[in-house]
Amino acid sequence: MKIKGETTFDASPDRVWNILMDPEIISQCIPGCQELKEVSDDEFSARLRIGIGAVSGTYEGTLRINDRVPPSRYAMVFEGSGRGGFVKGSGEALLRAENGGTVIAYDCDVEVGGLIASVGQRVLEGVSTFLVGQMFSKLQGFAAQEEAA
Amino acid sequence: MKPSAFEYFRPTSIDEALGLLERYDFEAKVVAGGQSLVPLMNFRLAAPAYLVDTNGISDLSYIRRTDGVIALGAMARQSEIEDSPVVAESCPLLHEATKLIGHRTVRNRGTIGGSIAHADPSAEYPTVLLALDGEVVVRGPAGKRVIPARELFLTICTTTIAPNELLTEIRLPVLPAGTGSAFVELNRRHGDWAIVGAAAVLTVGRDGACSDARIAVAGVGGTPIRCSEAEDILEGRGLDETLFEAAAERAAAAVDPVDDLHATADYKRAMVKVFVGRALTLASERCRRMPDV
Amino acid sequence: MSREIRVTVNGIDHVRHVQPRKLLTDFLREDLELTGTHVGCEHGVCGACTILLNGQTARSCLMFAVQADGADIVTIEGLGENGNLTALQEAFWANHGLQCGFCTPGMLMCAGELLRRNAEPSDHEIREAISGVLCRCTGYHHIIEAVRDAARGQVGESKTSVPGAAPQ
Amino acid sequence: MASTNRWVGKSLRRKEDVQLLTGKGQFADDLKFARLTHAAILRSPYAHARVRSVDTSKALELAGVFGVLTGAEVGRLSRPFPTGMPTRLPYFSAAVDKARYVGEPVAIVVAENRYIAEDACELIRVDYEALPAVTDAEDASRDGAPLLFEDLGSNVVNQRLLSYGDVDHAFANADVVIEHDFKFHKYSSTPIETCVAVAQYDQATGVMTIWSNFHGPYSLHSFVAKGLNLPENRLRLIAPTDIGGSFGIKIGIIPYLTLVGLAAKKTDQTVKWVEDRREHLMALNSGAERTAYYQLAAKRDGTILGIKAKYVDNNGAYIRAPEPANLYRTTGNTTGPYRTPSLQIDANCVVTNKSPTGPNRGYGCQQLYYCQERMVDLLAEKLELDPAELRMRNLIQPDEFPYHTPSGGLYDSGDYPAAVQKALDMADYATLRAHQEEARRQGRLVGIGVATGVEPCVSNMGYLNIAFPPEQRAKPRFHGKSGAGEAATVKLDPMGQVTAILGSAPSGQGHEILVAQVIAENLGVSPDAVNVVAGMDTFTRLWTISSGNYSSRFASAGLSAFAEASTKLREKILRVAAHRLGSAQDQLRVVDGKVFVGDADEPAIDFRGIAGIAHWNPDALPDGMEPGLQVTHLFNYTPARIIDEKDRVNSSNTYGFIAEVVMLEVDRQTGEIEFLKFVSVHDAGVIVNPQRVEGQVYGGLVHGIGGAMYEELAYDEKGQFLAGSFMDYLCPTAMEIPDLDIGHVCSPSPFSTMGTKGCGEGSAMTAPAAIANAVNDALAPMGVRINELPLTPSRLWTAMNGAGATKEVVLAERGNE
Repeated sequence: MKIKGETTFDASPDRVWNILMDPEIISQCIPGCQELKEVSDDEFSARLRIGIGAVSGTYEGTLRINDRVPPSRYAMVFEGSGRGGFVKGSGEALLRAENGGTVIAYDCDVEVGGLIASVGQRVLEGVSTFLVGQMFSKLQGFAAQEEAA
Repeated sequence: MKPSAFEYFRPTSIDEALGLLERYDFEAKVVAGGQSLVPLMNFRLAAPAYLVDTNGISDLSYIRRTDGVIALGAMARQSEIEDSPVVAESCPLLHEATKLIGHRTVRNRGTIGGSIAHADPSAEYPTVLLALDGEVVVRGPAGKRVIPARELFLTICTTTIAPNELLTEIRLPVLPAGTGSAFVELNRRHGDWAIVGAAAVLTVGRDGACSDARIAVAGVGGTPIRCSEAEDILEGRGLDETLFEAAAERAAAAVDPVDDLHATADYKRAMVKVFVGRALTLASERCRRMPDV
Repeated sequence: MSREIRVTVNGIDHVRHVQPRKLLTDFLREDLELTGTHVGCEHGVCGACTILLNGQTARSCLMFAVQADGADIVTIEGLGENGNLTALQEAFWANHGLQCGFCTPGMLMCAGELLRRNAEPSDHEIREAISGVLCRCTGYHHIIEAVRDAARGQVGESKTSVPGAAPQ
Repeated sequence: MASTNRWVGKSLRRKEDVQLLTGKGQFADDLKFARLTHAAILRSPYAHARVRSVDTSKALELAGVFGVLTGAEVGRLSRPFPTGMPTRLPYFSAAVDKARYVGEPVAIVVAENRYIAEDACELIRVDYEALPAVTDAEDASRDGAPLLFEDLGSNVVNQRLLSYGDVDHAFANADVVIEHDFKFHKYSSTPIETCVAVAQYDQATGVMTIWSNFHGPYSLHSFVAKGLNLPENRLRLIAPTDIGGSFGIKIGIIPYLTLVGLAAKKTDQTVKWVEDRREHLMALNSGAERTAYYQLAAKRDGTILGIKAKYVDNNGAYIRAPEPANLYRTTGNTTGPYRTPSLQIDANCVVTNKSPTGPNRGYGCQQLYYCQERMVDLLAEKLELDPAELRMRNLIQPDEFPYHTPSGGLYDSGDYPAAVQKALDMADYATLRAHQEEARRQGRLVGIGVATGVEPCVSNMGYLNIAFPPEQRAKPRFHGKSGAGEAATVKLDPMGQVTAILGSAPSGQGHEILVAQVIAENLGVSPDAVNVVAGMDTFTRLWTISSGNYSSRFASAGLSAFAEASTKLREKILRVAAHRLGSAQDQLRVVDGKVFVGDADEPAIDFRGIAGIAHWNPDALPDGMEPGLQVTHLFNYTPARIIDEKDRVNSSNTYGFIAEVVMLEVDRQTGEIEFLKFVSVHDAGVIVNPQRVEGQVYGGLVHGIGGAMYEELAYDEKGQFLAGSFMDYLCPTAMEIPDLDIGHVCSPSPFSTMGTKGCGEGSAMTAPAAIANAVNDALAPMGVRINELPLTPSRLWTAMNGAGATKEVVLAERGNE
């Protein structure tokens, strides 16, 4: 499954970059994130509780940030698993200044495996899009705060 | 495929149910007809620790018409709605949509409240609620509140009803004379979730012009979608096929469906046009057949 | 923690203790040893587990046994009277309305409900009434014929007659 | 004996039905056992992954858990299953070191009940190392593709180039050669009863008993024994009287018989495993996907001269017996009903990270006829001939039977032109074409499809050897195979009652009533008086290596065995009676279990009296006659010969025929298909019970419609399985099926005892072809063709709107001069 899109922030690329690289903020923006621990400079371990309607599950996994080029691009690799199966993927985020703000173009290749994939395909893409949207809208909130501060 | 263990409660009153929901919050789930929740539990996609069964609450299964509104208790069974002369007469859209839900056996257990609270974007009832600008009544720790349809659905299977709230009633307006409605849907197999569903409600005034148009579609987003721009094309105009086509086209342009196993996004978008068009044609035929006010 | 439930099944009252998560299907099949109700999908699509719950068809895989507390249930074992087949069962027999017999409980329940609601169903209505039950053997034709015959009270000898029989 | 048929040919009601209609059937999950425990299987969520470790400690701590068996233990306790081809694959009943498809068993838990067993599965921690997966057979065939079995160096695990007749000559001398490629998708039969296995190991005797709805072929008994590491005479397989459908798919249960057996042995419990629907869809069995490249050479008048085809079969992660037979089961009937003199097949069996394949109603034939019948239509289009007329020109003629096909098939009997003509007449073909023309003038997309197929019945085990090249088969240590036997036991019990014992493990086809009819006919008793014992027990029944319920063999092989057995029993009954009465045997008549001498009105003796002599008083028998009245007949077909050095083999024994005419309309707006006419004509030889045949025809047809339009075991490109529920794997309901007009012609088989043939697979083989032809005909005015299945509304709409369609390539078109 491809998760691909663009989202705009009312903040400079430097600020957006700092937000994206701040585990404290990220942990508050990832939907259902219960814990995000920095294992090393580039690697984080996470526990997420994701719930959509009656369907919910706890996922544990890791996120690795690669190829950081501040404030314009980074790549990531993530994987996690839980009762509903596993999620595994990699992607890239590109930041560019535009109209005084920042546009993030993201492009992830995600594999959702196991139970959810086999019985939930009808809603999988919609749910993913929703979760990503939710995360960005929280991040945008932080960016606005920072800008105001 | 057996569900995880849970603790089971069968409250006999709304207050008792609310007490349980307050106590267990996110860990609790309400089961009404169980036709969507129990499959999820059997697959272990859903594993609530506490199950609050509202089938023991006796005063939630009414169907009443009062003051231009049909009020349905959340536990009104779909088969009761299907068989209800009140619904057939006062809300033909609900009647027509009901017959498209699954199969009779599913409708015997399934409830209108369960379907709306479950908020499957392909389901009929959320689409009807949105098309008719209905509202739902929920009870919670702070008492009763009324949520208009447009503020109810957030995304797939997610509504603005809080975990400690209970949906108790669905209210649908009785539409004026001169109104025709239609619910049509496309599925690969009878009784399945709609690939695309379309509800249309048209009211024609004495002057022959459309005084009110409502269009909602199912299956092409995270929630049912109201097609306001398409409605604008129709309102205040004399209805004809050309106009319907323009409205249907506008509806299709406004949705952003995704690919799934059964249909591509492009196909779904095209089918929004086809089925909105069909719903409009059918609805307008029906409103013309209605006797003059 | 198990709970006590009281159910009437095929006219017999039972009091049993069940775990809340026990599906009604499993309760009927295991606790009451009524194995005529079949399990085909456990997610409410195939219809093989259909029973009558307080007079209406219901999928017993989509209910927990605890939810049936106080209910009056009829399973396929309870359909006939005094050991006789019902007209519908007779019609299934005469019309070859079953092959492996696994979907048959669901078919009988749904077709029976149709005939109680509609004494003279059209073929379309018959198809619709049984469309919530999947059958992989019969291709449905003989089932539709059986329901049609039962509705018309025309249950008799097998009617099929095609050439090709035994030029020995 | 009675000279006219009193019972054969009549639509008698089934003996099976009253039990089933009253909920008293005995299916595998209904059997009762003392102290039963329940298993759940933990399965790989990865399409391809190394299993680094499996930690079962938390699961074992859970109250109510008796034990866990992991894949690694399976590797130690078991031996790999035999593979019916030169390449050996390490196939075990669970993932030993690598998981190769989503749903492959990784561990099995035994617990007090299924609920707890599933709880325990959630507590097992498996450390997987995900590996790149490959799902497409052609991708998997390419260099550099991820390898499922590194040691083999390739995912193409069996490959044969089969040539029959002078195909080069045919193509060199053709007026026209057309080329087209096709994709046939992965789907199943999904019987409503899933698989069930109950295993019990007796430490004292070393006997493993497994009750299951496995219905044969019982040649696979030896596979299970090998998997269990047991001598075959310590493995007892028992099937209950009722099996809730299979259509071939349940043959895929064999690894589970092993896995559950090993779990029972390890935990020393009686262990039951009931496959759930998700497991069934994800991991049991399916028909093979096929990508096919076809070339067809013909004369300008439409005479087909030769076919060259390349099959690339996607057999999933392991080659599970009887695979790779999807490639080879059809060998004898590859040319279908046509007089095609030459043929070349490049057959490729490829492993990928999908679930393993196996027999699925029609086994190999739906893939074959879908491609071939599309080619015939494309040829008709090319030559501007009517597709029905083109078929008529190429059909084998009635005076050519028994007919030898170039690939070794020996078609027993048939009148193909009569059957096709009957289908055309029933459909009123000329009128349909006129209606179509009228509809097209109105801008409607109406199409007519014709398809024919030869229906192979009763597989000859000899075809299994095609997987081996001739030079390997010629080696002295090579064990060739042949035969298509079946066993039947008929007894006159001590008080004169008749009992018949099946070896065919029926799954709903009505074997009991058919056997009763045949025995009633031969013995002169009422079918009601015959007790037919269904089910199977490999310890106590007499069975042949090919016994079982598959390849449409019962009406042909099974009834032949019973006809022979009951004839032998009649002989003995009459000999005893003649001896007792002092009459000549040919003076005796039997009516309703009573023996009459000459024209006498009063019986001279009845079966009870005869049984009294044979069982209770053998001293009164003719000299040298064995006591008792029990006959077991082992029937075999003489044409079930071993493969020859030129790869020719008569892959089946009796061959039925199907002709179908379909008219349908495609909704231009939505791509939905509406059937306007569906005619299906069958030649199943002599029909013992017409209603049973009709039931098979309807069932096969709806399965064919399911395959053509609805059913697909879909995967994503990473190998994730997407159709794990009946919400996404769409079986047609009563609302989706057309009205069907069925017709019959009867060409008695000279090889079966009563002239019967099989009819169990039937339209499942041809309906996809007929529907695809009709859809393509409907879309022809738009210049659109579709070479993929299933024909979903979305796919048709996409094709009509400019993508997803293909054009055939005309390779060569030469003048005659």
